[in-house]
Amino acid sequence: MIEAVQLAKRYDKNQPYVLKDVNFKVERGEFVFIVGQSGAGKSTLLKLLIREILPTSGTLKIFGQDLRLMPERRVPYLRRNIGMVFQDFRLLEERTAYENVAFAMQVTGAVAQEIARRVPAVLEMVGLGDKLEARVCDLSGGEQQRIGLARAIVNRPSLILADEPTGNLDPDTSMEIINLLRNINIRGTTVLVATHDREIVDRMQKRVIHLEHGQIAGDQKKGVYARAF
Amino acid sequence: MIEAVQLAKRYDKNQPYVLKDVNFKVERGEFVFIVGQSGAGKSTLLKLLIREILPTSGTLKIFGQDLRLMPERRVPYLRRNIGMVFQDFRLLEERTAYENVAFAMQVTGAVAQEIARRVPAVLEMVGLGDKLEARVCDLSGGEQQRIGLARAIVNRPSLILADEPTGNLDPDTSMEIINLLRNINIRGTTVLVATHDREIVDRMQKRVIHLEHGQIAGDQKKGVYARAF
Amino acid sequence: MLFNDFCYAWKEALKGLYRNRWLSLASIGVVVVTLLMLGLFMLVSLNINFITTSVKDQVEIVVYVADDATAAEREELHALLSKNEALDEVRFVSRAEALQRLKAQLGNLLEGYDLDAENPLPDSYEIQTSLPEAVPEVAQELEGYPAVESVYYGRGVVENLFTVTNALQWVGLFLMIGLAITAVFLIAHTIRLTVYLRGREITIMKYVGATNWFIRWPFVLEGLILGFWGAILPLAALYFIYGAAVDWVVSNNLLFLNLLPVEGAMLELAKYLLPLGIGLGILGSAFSMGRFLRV
Amino acid sequence: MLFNDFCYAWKEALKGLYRNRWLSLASIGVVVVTLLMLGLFMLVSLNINFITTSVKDQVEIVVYVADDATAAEREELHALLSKNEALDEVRFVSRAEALQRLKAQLGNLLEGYDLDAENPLPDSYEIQTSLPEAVPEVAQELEGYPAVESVYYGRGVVENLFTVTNALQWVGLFLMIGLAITAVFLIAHTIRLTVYLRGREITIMKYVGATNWFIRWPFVLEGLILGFWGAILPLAALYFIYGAAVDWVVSNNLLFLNLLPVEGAMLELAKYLLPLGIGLGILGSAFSMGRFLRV
Ligand SMILES: Nc1ncnc2c1ncn2[C@@H]1O[C@H](COP(=O)(O)OP(=O)(O)OP(=O)(O)O)[C@@H](O)[C@H]1O
Ligand SMILES: Nc1ncnc2c1ncn2[C@@H]1O[C@H](COP(=O)(O)OP(=O)(O)OP(=O)(O)O)[C@@H](O)[C@H]1O
Ligand SMILES: [Mg+2]
Ligand SMILES: [Mg+2]
Repeated sequence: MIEAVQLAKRYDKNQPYVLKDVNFKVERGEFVFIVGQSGAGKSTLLKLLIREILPTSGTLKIFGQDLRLMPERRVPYLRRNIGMVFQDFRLLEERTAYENVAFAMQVTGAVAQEIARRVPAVLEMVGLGDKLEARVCDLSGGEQQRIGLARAIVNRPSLILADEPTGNLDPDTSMEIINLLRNINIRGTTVLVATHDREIVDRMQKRVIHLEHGQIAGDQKKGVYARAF
Repeated sequence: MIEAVQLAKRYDKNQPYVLKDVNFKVERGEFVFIVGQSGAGKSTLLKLLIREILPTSGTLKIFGQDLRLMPERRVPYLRRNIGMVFQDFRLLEERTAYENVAFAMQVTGAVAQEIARRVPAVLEMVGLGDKLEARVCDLSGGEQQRIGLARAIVNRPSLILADEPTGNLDPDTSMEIINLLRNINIRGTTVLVATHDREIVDRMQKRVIHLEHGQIAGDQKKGVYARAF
Repeated sequence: MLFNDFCYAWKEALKGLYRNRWLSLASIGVVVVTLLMLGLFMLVSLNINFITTSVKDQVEIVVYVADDATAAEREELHALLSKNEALDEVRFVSRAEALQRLKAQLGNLLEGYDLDAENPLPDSYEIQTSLPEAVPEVAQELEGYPAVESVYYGRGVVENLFTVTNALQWVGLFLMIGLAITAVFLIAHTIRLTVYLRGREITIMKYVGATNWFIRWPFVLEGLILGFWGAILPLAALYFIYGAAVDWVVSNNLLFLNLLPVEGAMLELAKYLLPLGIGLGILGSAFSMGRFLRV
Repeated sequence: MLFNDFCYAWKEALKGLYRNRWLSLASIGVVVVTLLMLGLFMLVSLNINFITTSVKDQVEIVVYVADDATAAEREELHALLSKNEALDEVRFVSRAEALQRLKAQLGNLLEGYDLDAENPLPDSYEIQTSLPEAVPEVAQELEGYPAVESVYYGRGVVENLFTVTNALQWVGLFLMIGLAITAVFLIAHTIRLTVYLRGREITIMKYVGATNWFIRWPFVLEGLILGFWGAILPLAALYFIYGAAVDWVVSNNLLFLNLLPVEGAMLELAKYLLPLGIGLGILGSAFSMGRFLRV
């Protein structure tokens, strides 16, 4: 599903590498946590996976395709197969929760009925069944984050990337969200979660990739949030 | 320092109250956590305190002044006495970390030397000593959050409001940041932190105000992050 | 594009215009005022061209026949003038007719003089030409004929007239091109700013997996609507303004101001303004988005 | 404002212009092209006024003295004409002088006639007036005098001329006001959009405790710089364009096109364009921020 070989990234020639010598593989159906200090390169790794940015060197394959060789016009189709929760949410501020989630379906050419059926259901799942018509800018931080999650899962993508999806959620809601992701994962979807939430990582007992200063410092099968050394 | 009496807030006539019957008092030099589910009204309470929004009813006094009676032109001077870390950061995206923090000093009319001395020191304190000249939009989520914190403390305000200041930080960095706030608090600054971070709240053993659906559901002197009932 | 997507794009375009309604109105405003100015100027310019052409058409050559010319020479001159294709209308004015005219002009001043007895005036030809620019040349040629005493065509004045009308036409063309470029710049810039204000939105759509054209279509349609109204409104305004101007000229009997007919002029304007407005609306929207789509 | 804050505001303004340099250039571009158009139009309008005024000044009244008027009546007419303040220049043309002129005009056509013996022409006065509009009235008044045979002033043509020149001046004024409003709208809208693009920034500054004026000053100074350059550049361009036009008129001996002198015209323009550009830059910036400052 995902394969990184000697992956490296720096944003600028004059700056140090943000990711370096990154090698890992994620199989279909896995559930992986990516942890690491602030600035370790977690978001950079996820941005590489949706081809928001390009690797500086090394190869990164996803769905069997090399991202560096992927032509510009294929990128939208790649992104439709990936549901991403962004650390900074990236919602259409002036539109409603419903519109934001519906938009992700519209781009795939889904029919109106299907959209009208699924969007409320998904928003209900993340606990926003009563906020369908609220504009994003009128919602609380945690509510916005959950719209981002709803948008990521609404198309039933085969890969979900979640960057800090519980950063603005209380522990109970966080657990609900993670269980939601776990349930989706059980039905076959691959899930990568970049997180700082020690409680969740420790409870879930899933694979944990630990990034330290842009390098992989640990990759445990049933890991916990702790230094790998 | 802060006194809320029957404080209530709703954003719109047609919508339910977001805060209701809120009564509490915070004395000079206290350290208070505000916890509660996503959407409970924590951010709304903090926004009321910097007069981003006005109460619908009830009184809210800060530094002895009633916020509903405060004239428009006094608001900037109120805000200079409050250091606020926003949940959505609110940084000047196109400017550097240095410029963002320096701006908060410039508005108070600080002299250039003082700015040049204090800004790097404060950024060093939050662990961004090497990112002074990086533009905000080129920084990681956690780094941005720490710039927001640096900006909040640089003027040595008598009140610090922090909305989810560790949401994008790993547990170690989070502890450092909270200890930083604790140290500032020890020197006499009042600190209010809205947070979801159970670990931090439990460790700190400070006063915890628990909001539930806009109402105070608990107010413990040496509290923990748990339901108060 | 599928029908489904087509409906979606139209709905989004209308929603977009409504969501940013003040901005939309202001953008239409910009297009309206720029095209109104361009249109006004085009009208003035078209009419100046038209008037100067008709003024030039009134340039006349008068050929005075020498008193001592033989009948044969006169015949030759007549034949030459009649078959010269550059000359539109050749009218013979006998000395008797000329005397009548002089009397009419001078009125009773000549009363009591019996000029008829020994008429001092020569025969002449009054010539209208379809090529007013050729007048000086034709005049010079005619002066060479033996039957010709002298040729009169307002030497100097005519040359000045041509210099001025040519200059007017060139300046008009130059200004029109300048104004058109200005209009293009102003409209394109406004539409670009309007799109920039929504840059974040565009970028986010791209991150969710929208193709460039899926994002572009609603903007292009918005641009089309903006451009369409931005062109129609000034056309309507110009129709009334120009109609009023023509009425005013007629009602004041200023018929020497020979204005273009309203319908023809408006069609001519529409031919330029509509494509300009709509084209700029569409292209402006489509191309301003480039930098936001590249993510 | 303290000196410290003043320096800060200027530094911020320059930084702001540089940070958004493409936007700044485009905004200057908008101001330049709108003021260039307005300026061009003002130049044309000023000159049309000037030319029509000088054309009108050339309107002349000719008063023909009745042959049978008594010496007393003639005296009276002369006195009246001389002391009428509306009449600028009154010149007596004796019948002898008039005959000389006629001969010169008709040339050799009158050869052989001894008109001197019995001159058919009357005495006359040629009158220039400083109030061309009053000509028809003055003429009517003069016709009432016993010594006056008839009054000639190009009846009809003069009235038409006045209708047209008045209309030109009114249309010019109307268009100028329209164009000025357009310029104000275009410039203000562009500056507003430029400010809107930075709306988030402004709001954030407010949340950090900046006063409205602390935020406004740099924007106001940016607006001042934009407006200043946006007015200076078209003035410079117009100086060259108009200079070239005047040179062209002179070099083509089209002296009947009596254009305003370059320096005077440019000063007149600068008097309007500079305050307009700078004023709009400043006010546009200052007021566009309103909605972002209200937080
Ligand atoms: N656009 C960019 N240009 C330059 N440097 C960048 C850019 N984005 C990120 N960086 C730098 O790269 C490093 C890694 O950033 P990244 O966002 O991947 O961190 P992260 O692990 O997600 O951190 P956090 O937990 O704080 O979100 C940081 O030091 C950051 O300053
Ligand atoms: N501007 C607004 N207009 C209307 N409703 C709003 C607005 N801002 C917030 N709300 C609503 O008020 C409620 C409380 O919001 P608030 O931001 O205070 O929650 P919070 O406790 O900070 O939640 P979180 O932990 O998710 O940040 C939410 O249900 C939210 O939808
Ligand atoms: Mg990150
Ligand atoms: Mg909140």
